[in-house]
Amino acid sequence: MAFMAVAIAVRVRFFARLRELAGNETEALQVPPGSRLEDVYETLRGKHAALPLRESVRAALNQEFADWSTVVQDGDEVAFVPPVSGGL
Amino acid sequence: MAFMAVAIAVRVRFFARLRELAGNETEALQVPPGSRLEDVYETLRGKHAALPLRESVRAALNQEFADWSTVVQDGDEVAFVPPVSGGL
Amino acid sequence: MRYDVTTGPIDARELEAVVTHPGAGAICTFSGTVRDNARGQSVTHLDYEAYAEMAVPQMRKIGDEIKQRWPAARVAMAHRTGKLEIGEVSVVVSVSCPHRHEAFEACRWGIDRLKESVPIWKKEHAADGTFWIEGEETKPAIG
Amino acid sequence: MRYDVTTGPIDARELEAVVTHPGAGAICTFSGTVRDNARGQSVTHLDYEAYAEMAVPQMRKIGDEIKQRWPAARVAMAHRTGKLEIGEVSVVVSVSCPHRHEAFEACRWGIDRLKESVPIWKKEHAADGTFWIEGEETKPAIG
Repeated sequence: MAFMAVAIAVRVRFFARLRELAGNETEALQVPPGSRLEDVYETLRGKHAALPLRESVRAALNQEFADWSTVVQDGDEVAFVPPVSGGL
Repeated sequence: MAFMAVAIAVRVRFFARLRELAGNETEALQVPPGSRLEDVYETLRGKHAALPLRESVRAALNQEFADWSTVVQDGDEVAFVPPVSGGL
Repeated sequence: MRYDVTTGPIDARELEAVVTHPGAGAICTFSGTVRDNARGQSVTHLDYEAYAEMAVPQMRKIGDEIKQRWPAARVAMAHRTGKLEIGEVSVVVSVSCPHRHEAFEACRWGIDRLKESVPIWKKEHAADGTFWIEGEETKPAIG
Repeated sequence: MRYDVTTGPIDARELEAVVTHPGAGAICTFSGTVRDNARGQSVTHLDYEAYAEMAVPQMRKIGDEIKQRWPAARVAMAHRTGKLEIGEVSVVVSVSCPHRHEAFEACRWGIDRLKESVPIWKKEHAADGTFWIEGEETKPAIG
């Protein structure tokens, strides 16, 4: 019996100032199949109004930096991070 | 009573391959007043035939590198050294 | 090779012990320490936050890039997270090479890349407030 | 500032402790180690000989020159003499600065100058004989 997913589940992580603005470090999210990273982020901006515009944010997919146009898959770990500032 | 020195005393030090070629690490030497470093070295080459030509040697006077034309004074420490190779 | 994100003090000598070997003649070790000032303001302490599961692979990627550019290099890196006091070491990059100029170049390239691409963030507690540092920008912290 | 010529092992962390301070953000430490090969020959060990009474003032002069070029720098240097085995550290130069690029540049300048102007010589015990290294030249040893 064929089965058509109506939503896929991703695990969202926020870091640093984005974590503070989202009010959350980790979040489970359902999005429609075919959603891109930019769609995931805009969905989250709808829930957390304090999140900044995408221009000042980078996305990572499964622990690698990724383009905003990348399509997410069920079970992916998605992270949204500000410009990095480690080192000294 | 005026006194005219007929010789001044310098302490000579050799290092590294020059030390091996001279067969000596330290040597007391009398030279005429007005002697320059080059004169001191040539005097020493007369005593130690294995010492190389001045071109491959540097002179130091009282623990500072010095020109070959510098005149030595009584009590000076004179050193003759090969090109340095410390570090790694 | 060794790549660590750690909450404890970093021992630069341990990283040097990882990179040294009989064919190496030169080890360049860079340590970043917490300065008592920034933007003309006095700093009291820092907090570093890392996406550790991603930071360690990103460090490994930098080490692999170094070995592509300087094939004889060996590399170790560590970054500390949590609260750091003035003078404490936040990051160490150590690189060995047969010769000194390549050791300097590879080490410098390593810390430059780390500052661009490893997901770690600095929160600065200063006389004029608490700020997140984001690349070249400074933004007030909320929490 | 600290400038040493020593027959014992060099502890790079001690030199770093000398240069670190609350205004420093970056420490670059260069260590030279004894390689197991040179000129395509295997090396068994080295002897370093110093004109110590002159070498220490020459190191201090390099430190002073660094502080003229990079006024916020702090500098420490040590060179070991006597017999050194493969992998042992012969020289350490450590420089702190407020920012990283100047720390790299000042440290590299320091080791480059040391190799030009500090009266220390390397005698290489290799598979093909024993040699004094004189600048870029290799000359058979007598003693």
